[in-house]
Amino acid sequence: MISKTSASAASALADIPDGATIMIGGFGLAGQPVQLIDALLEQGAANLTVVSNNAGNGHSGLAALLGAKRVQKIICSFPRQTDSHIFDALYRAGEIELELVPQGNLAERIRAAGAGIGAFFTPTGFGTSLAEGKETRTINGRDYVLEHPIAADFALISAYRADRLGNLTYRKTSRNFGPIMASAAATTVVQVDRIVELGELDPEAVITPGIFVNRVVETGDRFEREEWADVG
Amino acid sequence: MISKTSASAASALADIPDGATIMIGGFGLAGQPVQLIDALLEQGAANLTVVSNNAGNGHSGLAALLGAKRVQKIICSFPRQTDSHIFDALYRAGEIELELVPQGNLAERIRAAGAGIGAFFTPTGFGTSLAEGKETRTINGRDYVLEHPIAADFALISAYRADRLGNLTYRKTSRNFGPIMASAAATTVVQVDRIVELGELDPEAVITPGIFVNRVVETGDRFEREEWADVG
Amino acid sequence: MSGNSWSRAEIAGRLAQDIPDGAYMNLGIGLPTLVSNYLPSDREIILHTENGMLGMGPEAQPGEIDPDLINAGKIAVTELPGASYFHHGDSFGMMRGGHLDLCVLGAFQVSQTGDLANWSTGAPDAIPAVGGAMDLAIGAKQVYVMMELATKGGVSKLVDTCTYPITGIGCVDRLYTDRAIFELGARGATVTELVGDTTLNELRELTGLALEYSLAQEYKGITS
Amino acid sequence: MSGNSWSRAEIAGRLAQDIPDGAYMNLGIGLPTLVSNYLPSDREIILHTENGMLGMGPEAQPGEIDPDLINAGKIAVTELPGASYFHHGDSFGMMRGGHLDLCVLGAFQVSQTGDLANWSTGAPDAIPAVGGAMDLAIGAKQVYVMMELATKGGVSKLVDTCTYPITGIGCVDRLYTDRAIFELGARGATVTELVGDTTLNELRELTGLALEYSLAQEYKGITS
Repeated sequence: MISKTSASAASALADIPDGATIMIGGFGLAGQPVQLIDALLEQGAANLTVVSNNAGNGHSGLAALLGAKRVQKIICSFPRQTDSHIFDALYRAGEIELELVPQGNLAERIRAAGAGIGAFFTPTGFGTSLAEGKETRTINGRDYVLEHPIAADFALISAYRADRLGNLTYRKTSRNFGPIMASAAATTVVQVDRIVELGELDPEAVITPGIFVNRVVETGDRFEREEWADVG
Repeated sequence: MISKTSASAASALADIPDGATIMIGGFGLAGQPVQLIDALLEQGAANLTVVSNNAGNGHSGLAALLGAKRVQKIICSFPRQTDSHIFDALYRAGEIELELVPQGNLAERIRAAGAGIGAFFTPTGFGTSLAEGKETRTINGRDYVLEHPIAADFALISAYRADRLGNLTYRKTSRNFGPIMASAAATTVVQVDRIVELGELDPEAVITPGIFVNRVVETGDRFEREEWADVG
Repeated sequence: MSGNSWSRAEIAGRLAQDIPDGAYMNLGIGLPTLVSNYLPSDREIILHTENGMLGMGPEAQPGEIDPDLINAGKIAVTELPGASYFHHGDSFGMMRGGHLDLCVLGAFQVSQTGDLANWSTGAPDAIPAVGGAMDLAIGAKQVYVMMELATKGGVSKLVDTCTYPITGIGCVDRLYTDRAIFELGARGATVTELVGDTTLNELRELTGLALEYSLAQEYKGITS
Repeated sequence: MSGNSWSRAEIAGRLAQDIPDGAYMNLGIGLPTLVSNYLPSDREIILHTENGMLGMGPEAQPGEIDPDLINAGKIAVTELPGASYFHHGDSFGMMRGGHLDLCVLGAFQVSQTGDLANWSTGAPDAIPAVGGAMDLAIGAKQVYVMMELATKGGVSKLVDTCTYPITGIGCVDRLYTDRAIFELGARGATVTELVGDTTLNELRELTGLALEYSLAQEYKGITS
């Protein structure tokens, strides 16, 4: 019987090697796999390349991973935030490499890796400094830049419900990068509030089919966490 | 107040001109927008280019449209079926143009049109006669063919439920080409069993957001049709 | 309005009048968010947020804050009936594919042919960040920019050629400012509305552009 | 088994033994569908159908036929607990992206380096149709072909170079036939199992290939 359940975040991440490329889901705090990031910090893998929309907030989560000097390169769209102090300092000191990618190109490059597309022409960024040196082409009168897939060794994402096959549902805008990152990594690890019985998820409403998921860690009901006090 | 409801299939298709490119959803009979195809036949537009996975079964629906000589070109993956007599005869007589596209490239080209991708490199078909004359490229050791988007003037699709904003859900494998075709046409017309009140569709389970839908025609409960006698 | 200029709220209010009923719209973070306060109550306008939602409602009030329900500025928002959620791949496909009727953005500079500069000041010590700016710039049937026409130092932000790093080429259709409304295009900028007692000559002097006045073109975003 | 060859059912049964527990698998229409009758009961194998479903169950029986629930061969099927549905874009992305562990296909011809010909006989008067054949050929970590080794006229379908129009280059990993099982690859075909009293020399004579025998390589499809 297939069971993708891992006993703990630690055991789910035990085999991440130094130098791995790791996608981390989330847009700001929504959908950020906080427990998995904490476990990755604990686990100790270094020289990581991280693919994530942002570059960490405050001093916890991804920011803490950066602060511990585990990340040599980050591929993201929006590192600068009001509380991205740790990234800002590393970047100014030249201690972290940044590949800045427009958000939609980031999403499409991740999607392309998951869908077996070798490269694609996108209009986003054409004529800007972020497209410098990239191949361009005019197709039917519109100008495009050629962009290549971004794949990862591991994806760490957060979802709402899972079953033992790894089928996933999400909640509201915390869905964000989860489904495409799950498709683009050799090994996808998911934290979910609750693992439900097979058959409880509506097959019409499964957002990430289990084929994209390797390991699921149950991390408990989000509504019981402090920051959720407001949700009815 | 936005309402995308059309009073009838006839009124929803009234403005389709001769020479239009029309996507028609469905895989075999599942998801085929039968009432819309019948209305298109009635409407009379000619010299159409049709984009659809198959080229009609038996003597009704798409086959009838072909039989009435309304279609000058069809872009599809699998025209030959045990009961594709009408297409077969037209093709042998040289009275219909065929662009044969591997099914996954057909789907991805439709998706590309909807997602604003100018062209993409796909591994499917490389080295085969269906890729003859097309640009190729080796990327990271794998061989790819460059394929371009397929857009349409109209998409005719079938879904299960809609609300007045055109949000759609589907049912089982009848989902097939619906969501991508809805995204790739200037005007998308949908037949659904029932139009429900705003708020009745779960926002997490909407498959086609209303932004992709222009007109919705209510065609009645599929379970009451003869061919559905078997469904409990 | 004080004499010959609008407040930011007045720019937002004026722009809101030009949003047609039934429009699918994205409001960029910052200044454009103001527009949501002035949507005409007799029109149904559907808001898109690029982090994966259509049917976004107003900002969440205390008691309705849900950490899973935020907008692109990472502010807690609400959900309206008829909303839907989707992932980032689909959300940016929706934008890139030209399905949004309208996008409203802020800017550092806009050129008279519609080039937009709003993602980077080009300062060498700045932490770079682009987010969805370049996708929004090309990702709607119509792109409107709202900004003050001049910097605090009195330098025009509507220019012949952008000096800041650009976000997109020829992508801005209309420019709403505190002094005037402009239509932009391959043939340059045209003034379509003057604020208060602002004159064409004042605008010519400020911008250094050979501006003319013309009635606004009919809105061409929404199709049936 | 009769003497030195397997029936189609026996080929399917033998192939089914090589499908590991937990595999995500697509069975091509026609002959490969037989494999679903022989899946080992102690393994959980998840079937994909390219028209948009994972977790496909057995063919529907009278009383459970649902016109909305069909497989790629347009035959009514059933849904197992844990199933999911998706559109054609996502379904073929799943295949093209290499997420399926295994795909089983039929063939007109297979070359010793794994070229596949199964979509067209090249006959000038034939109605062409390709469907998902070319996507399936490149769309799994492992591609297995099952077929009779020779045509009814006694001509080998395992060949040095395909003469029929090809479906994909170098895409077949294993070939299950009524006479033997082969591994295919850049260095040619290797016999890994002989059926009944079939000899290597018989196979060499039939195929015209310099075949050797070797133990099968370990299955490399499933990763944790």
